[in-house]
Amino acid sequence: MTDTGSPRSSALRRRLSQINPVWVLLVLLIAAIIFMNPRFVEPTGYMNFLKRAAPLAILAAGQVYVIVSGGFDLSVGSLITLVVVGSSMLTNNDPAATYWVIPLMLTMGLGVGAINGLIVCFLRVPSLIATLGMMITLNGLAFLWSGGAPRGYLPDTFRFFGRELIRDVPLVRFIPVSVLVLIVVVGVFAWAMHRTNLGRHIHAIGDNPVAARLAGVPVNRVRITAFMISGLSGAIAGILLGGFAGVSTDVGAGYELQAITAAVLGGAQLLGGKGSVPAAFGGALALTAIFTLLNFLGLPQPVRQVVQGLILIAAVALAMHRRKQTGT
Amino acid sequence: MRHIIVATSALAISALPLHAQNFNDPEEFAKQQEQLQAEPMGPEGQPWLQHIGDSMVETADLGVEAPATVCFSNAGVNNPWRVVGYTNMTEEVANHESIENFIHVDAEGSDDKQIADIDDLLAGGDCDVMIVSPNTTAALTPAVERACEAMPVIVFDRGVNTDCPVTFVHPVGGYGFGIQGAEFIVDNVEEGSNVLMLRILPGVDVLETRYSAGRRILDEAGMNIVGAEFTDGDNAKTKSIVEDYLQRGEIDAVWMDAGATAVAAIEAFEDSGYDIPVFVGEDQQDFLRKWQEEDMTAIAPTYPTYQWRTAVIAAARVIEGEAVPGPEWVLPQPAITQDNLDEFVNPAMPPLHYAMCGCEEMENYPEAWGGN
Amino acid sequence: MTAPMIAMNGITKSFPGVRALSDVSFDVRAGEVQALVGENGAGKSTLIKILSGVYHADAGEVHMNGEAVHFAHPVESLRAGIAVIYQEFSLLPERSVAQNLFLGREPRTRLGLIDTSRMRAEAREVLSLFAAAGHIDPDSLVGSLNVATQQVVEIAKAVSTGARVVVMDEPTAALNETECEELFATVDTLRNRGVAIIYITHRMREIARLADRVTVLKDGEVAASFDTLPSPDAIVRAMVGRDIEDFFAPKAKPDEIGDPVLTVRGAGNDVLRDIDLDIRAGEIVALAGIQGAGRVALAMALFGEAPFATGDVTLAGEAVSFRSARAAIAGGIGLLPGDRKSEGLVLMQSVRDNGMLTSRAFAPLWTSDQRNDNADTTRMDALLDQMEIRAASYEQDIRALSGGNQQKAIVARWLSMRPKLLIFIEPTRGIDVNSKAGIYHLMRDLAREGAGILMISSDLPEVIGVADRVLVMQSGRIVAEFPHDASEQDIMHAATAETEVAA
Amino acid sequence: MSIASDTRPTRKGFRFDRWAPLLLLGGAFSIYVAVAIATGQTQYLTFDNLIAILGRSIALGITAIGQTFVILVASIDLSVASLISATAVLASVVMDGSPAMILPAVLAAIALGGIVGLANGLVIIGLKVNPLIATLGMSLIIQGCLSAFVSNFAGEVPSAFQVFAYGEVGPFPFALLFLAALAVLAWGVLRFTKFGSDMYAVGGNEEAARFAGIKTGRIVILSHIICSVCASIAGLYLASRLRSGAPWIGSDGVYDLESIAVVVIGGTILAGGRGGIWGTMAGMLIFSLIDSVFNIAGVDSYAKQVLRGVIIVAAVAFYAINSKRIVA
Repeated sequence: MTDTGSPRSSALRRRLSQINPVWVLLVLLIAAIIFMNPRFVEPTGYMNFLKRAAPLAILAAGQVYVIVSGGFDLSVGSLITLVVVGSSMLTNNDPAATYWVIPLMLTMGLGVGAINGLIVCFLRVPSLIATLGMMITLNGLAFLWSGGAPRGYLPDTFRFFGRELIRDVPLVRFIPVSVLVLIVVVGVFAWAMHRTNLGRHIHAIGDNPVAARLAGVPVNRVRITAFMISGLSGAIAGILLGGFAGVSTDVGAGYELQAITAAVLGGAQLLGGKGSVPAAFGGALALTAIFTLLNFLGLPQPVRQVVQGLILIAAVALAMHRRKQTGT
Repeated sequence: MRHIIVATSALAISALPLHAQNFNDPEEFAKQQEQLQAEPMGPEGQPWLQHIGDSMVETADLGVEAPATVCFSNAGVNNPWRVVGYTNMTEEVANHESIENFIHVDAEGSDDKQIADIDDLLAGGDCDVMIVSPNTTAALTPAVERACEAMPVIVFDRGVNTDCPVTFVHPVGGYGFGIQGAEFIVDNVEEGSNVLMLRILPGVDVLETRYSAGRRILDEAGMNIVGAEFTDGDNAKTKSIVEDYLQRGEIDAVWMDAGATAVAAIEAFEDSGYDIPVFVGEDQQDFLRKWQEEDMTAIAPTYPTYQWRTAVIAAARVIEGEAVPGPEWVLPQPAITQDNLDEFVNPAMPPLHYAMCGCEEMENYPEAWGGN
Repeated sequence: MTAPMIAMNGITKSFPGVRALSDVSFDVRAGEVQALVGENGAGKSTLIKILSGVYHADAGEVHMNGEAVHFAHPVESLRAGIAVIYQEFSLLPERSVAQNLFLGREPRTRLGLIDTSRMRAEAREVLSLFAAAGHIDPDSLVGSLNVATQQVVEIAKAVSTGARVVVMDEPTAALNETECEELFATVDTLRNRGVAIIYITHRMREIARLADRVTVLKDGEVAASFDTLPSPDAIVRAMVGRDIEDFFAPKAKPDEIGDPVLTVRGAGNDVLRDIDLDIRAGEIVALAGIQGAGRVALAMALFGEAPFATGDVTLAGEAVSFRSARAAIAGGIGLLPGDRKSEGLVLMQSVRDNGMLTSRAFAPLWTSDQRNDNADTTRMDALLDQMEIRAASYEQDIRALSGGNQQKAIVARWLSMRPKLLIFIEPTRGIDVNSKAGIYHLMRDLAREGAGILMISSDLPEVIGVADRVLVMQSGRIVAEFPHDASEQDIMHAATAETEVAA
Repeated sequence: MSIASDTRPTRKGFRFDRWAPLLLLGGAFSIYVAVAIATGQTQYLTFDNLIAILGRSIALGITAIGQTFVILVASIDLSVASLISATAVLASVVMDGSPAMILPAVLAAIALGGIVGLANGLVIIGLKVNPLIATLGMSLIIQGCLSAFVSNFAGEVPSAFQVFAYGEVGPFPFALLFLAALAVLAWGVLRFTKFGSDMYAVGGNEEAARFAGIKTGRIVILSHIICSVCASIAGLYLASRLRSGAPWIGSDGVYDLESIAVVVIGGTILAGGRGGIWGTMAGMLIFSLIDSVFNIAGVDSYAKQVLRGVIIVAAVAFYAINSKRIVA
């Protein structure tokens, strides 16, 4: 091979270089999983995978909003805990309660996001610290509310979204409800991020907040909205996780960093200005695929941590390298 | 692809433990096996007052006078087991007029903080007796030693590496827990059956001993152990792990080193369309209810929360100058079986309530424990 | 004749896809000011970066005092005595003047620790060389000084390194007329001390005032080199290949000027006092004045960023009181900020997104970004075409564009809003000569379409060339008004004269 | 020139942010005294008790000193908690009860800190990876490697080494004096050395620092090495205090997030270039006082968490609320 490729091959190369590497990574990981476990191609295999990835993917899609707007949201993990614990307190195994508890929890997610946004916008506390404080506070609130351990069961109506399947679907045999939720949420979030004025403004305020303000962008409203969307994603993820796995006290812990990791794997730029919801979704699937693969390989937890750390650093280093090469 | 596998396996091999601690002590195993069978001394039906073995410690000469201040350095109330236990404790305190003041400091799961807490209590707490529930055995030993120099100390749950406390309150122990569950599996499935072992975390002594005892019995009985996985006590992860195993083959029995995620594991069978196999859980209400509803073949070994009551009782006896079982107060460690399941299931109690609490007769039951 | 202090011979430098410099030769002698002029992109910055060791030439040599030198890093050139003063200040606002002056080369005690007392004394000594800096306290934080004083500190920093060559890259960009005079005096001081000065500028007046020799770069080559001071026309011809005649757009004809768009009566706040102001449809009004006279404060007050506390403002016949930029925009005011990169552009977004930013800001958040009441993508693309913005695609990130094209995209942003009043702050700062003319004509076109335009500029020829009317501010007040044919002297006088203190 | 201009000039105006940490500390101390008096527990106001409070957070203080260095250069270090665990385990395994091995163990621990800091710095500078991601990845790698080898307390610290944590000099614990000495040393480095001055320059304006001939990459790397070495000293202290090292002691103490919170409460800004050691020490004391107030007042541990979250946000808002800077 020589360096002087034909024009067609160089055009192809350029198009290839525009593909977000997260998709390449995801395809490789899925191929490896199928190689290790051929039954992954059956609906039970990949639907279980998607079901498992759903909460993280939704969180990552919400986190992208905050990251592109220039901040971080560390409070979503604790928010999940609060949603699960709070729902169990409020429903207490009463199936009818679901119909007001779920809207209430979604509202609570929006409310927590709004408070995060207000603290950042008006008290001028950097979001890293503001949402760290919120993380500690929400965790404490979850314990305070429940007295240390959740005091109710989650009724099956509540758990429907995280646990049930829709059977007899052509082609795929069955679809978990959570996968439907995932598709709808990611779809709506992607639309709002990449096809609406809101999405453009989130990019703008993460890119240059002063210029955005002087151009008339309602910076505070947009920033608060970004945090509210992240809070909403936390509440939805909490409802799915509570549905999938039932009540426990430490559900949600660590999800905030995984969500940031997934968004970064998808190429979101920390400190704002660039990022994509579909790519964050890809990042979340890739992260889940890594965990699944390591699980199939039977590797102990410590090795998983090491691999996760290495991939995280490598992904960002690669992104920086590409950015430098393309000169942008 | 092959490179990746080779590289990762190399990583895995290089990750073999450097220092395997001795959590497989045949002597201790035998001792606990014996204690499980032993007839406890003390009032029947009140296991928190009973003790295995008859050695006693006199406390009249410790110089504490009623009424007195009891200080409690708590490792934390960061899981439902400790929440139930701590409720037992505060309710028990109300039963003792000799305890005038009860000061509680919470280390929130940090060794460093617990050491600082004990130092704070020694410096300014005006304590007469101290109860310590150590976060870890080794780390808290020096702090407890210093406390011993100042006042009588009672330790419970995890121990310390010193015999200076008046007594160390604990149930039979981890080997006992492991034995009860594994023997139940051996009795209920055929030789060579597939057993999945689910564990919470590596390295925690009480959990490691449960596993080593369980493993020993299952191995000796010729069971096929398909895997031993860590779940981090995370429901979602537990469910995922069990689902993955079910994709690969059948499972005849599940052994768990703690019951917190038992219901999630059961749901994995349900949701994947399998029958629920023989199960080892723990005495949490959600598991007991599921067991009753689904008519499962199951057992719930316990690590009873009533030991939190016993610690207060021991402190009160020290104040009153009565003898206490010591230097170790070994409490009985009953398991919940099909025979007595109905006694312990109580739909009024919260899902994560530990049924073996010995608290049913207490004054504020069930409200104080979150029941209704 | 002694060897030049710096001689650069046959310098060639290429970047991927671009030849930035080809065979450029250039020299400067001790005790002279060599002006380096050229449009943006002509290669001035690249040449300086090669001199200071930021870049390495592909071919050619640099001689210093007759000896060949190779600087691998800016530090090496600094050690050799070449100090570069960049447009963006390289001062640390949170550190003291002394700490800034000796940044990276602090005097040490025998123990290797920083000798703070010596540092303070030496700082005072260096500052006393400059008439404008005698009063600066070496312990005060740089962030608490005004921009002009910071500029002096910046130059003092270069001098204190014992530099024998000082490169100044558009040093007057942020300065007003009086401050410029102070700077020129400072440059004279340097020249008299035998320092070789390379002075990069766009402004003919500065060349006339300061330069001993002039070198003009165009498209990476030396277009002309003058050993004596040439006429401004000669320089412009060398730079752009055409005459200065059609540089400015024609002034408004009387019938083009309509009713008042903006009326301000007795307005004031912390900074501004007794502001009376009228701007009519179709006219361009320039605000002149020295730095700190309140010109930007007036713009920000009109734009709602730092609102008036007292007085009445009428916009197109309606009484208004804007408390935020957003409210002002909604009311029909637009503003092009003075610092494009930090206040105007969202650099990582596309050219089209930058153009549509404001129209989208006034559409509902949850509606499509493709069209709104004020703009849609097709019309925006047409507008960008019409303004002759040079970009590979309007999807391209705007940061890759030249300053002039970036500025046009911001103008497009406001065009789609059809503002009644448009405020331009330093509209041509850092923009090359060709693009400047384009911006001036755009401003005139806007006025003809019925907008009132307020321009703030520190470039007096620009003020006189563009404005139909000139207002002069001093100490937060408007102190004088001139018709379009005012002279630079009149304006300078009004801007700096002592005013009577109001009783 | 008048005489007045020759005398030492006074700084014009009251620099609020310089005094804010002291104000906060004073506030925290007043609350402590008020609570002790209000609850009638004046025994908590003795000298012994104040010393006990000062000694509460030695490990946090040592870590926070290191964290101050990296935050001043506009970086951040999330790997300190894992590193603390790793060095504590390493030291206690190397010593294994033998006094002769103290020196090698201490050197090994500090060397490990140095290597980790160097690696962090190289990844951040060389690969241009965002420091948050780089050190988060590093944290996962360290924790993974560590848990692969040990899962419980490992090794033993000889009693001679326990002097570090338990020894006393007159009425003062040795560790407290050590912390004070370390703080003075750090202050001296920041105030009187070229390195310290360069750090402020790099954090304040990286480009200006580079053009002033400062090797900015080297400064950032060196700051990371200092941070990691401080963390390894904190690990040694904990090994001495706990008599052994375990792989969870760092993460249980939440030293990563708490050290950042302490630094920020102490008035060092996350954007870099402003702040100092004494603010950090004030921040550490504020944390200790808050803990003690909670203990004296018998605040329920869940409410404690809620309050702690609120206090972190409120303290940072105390500085930030008047700033004009837009944060995200």
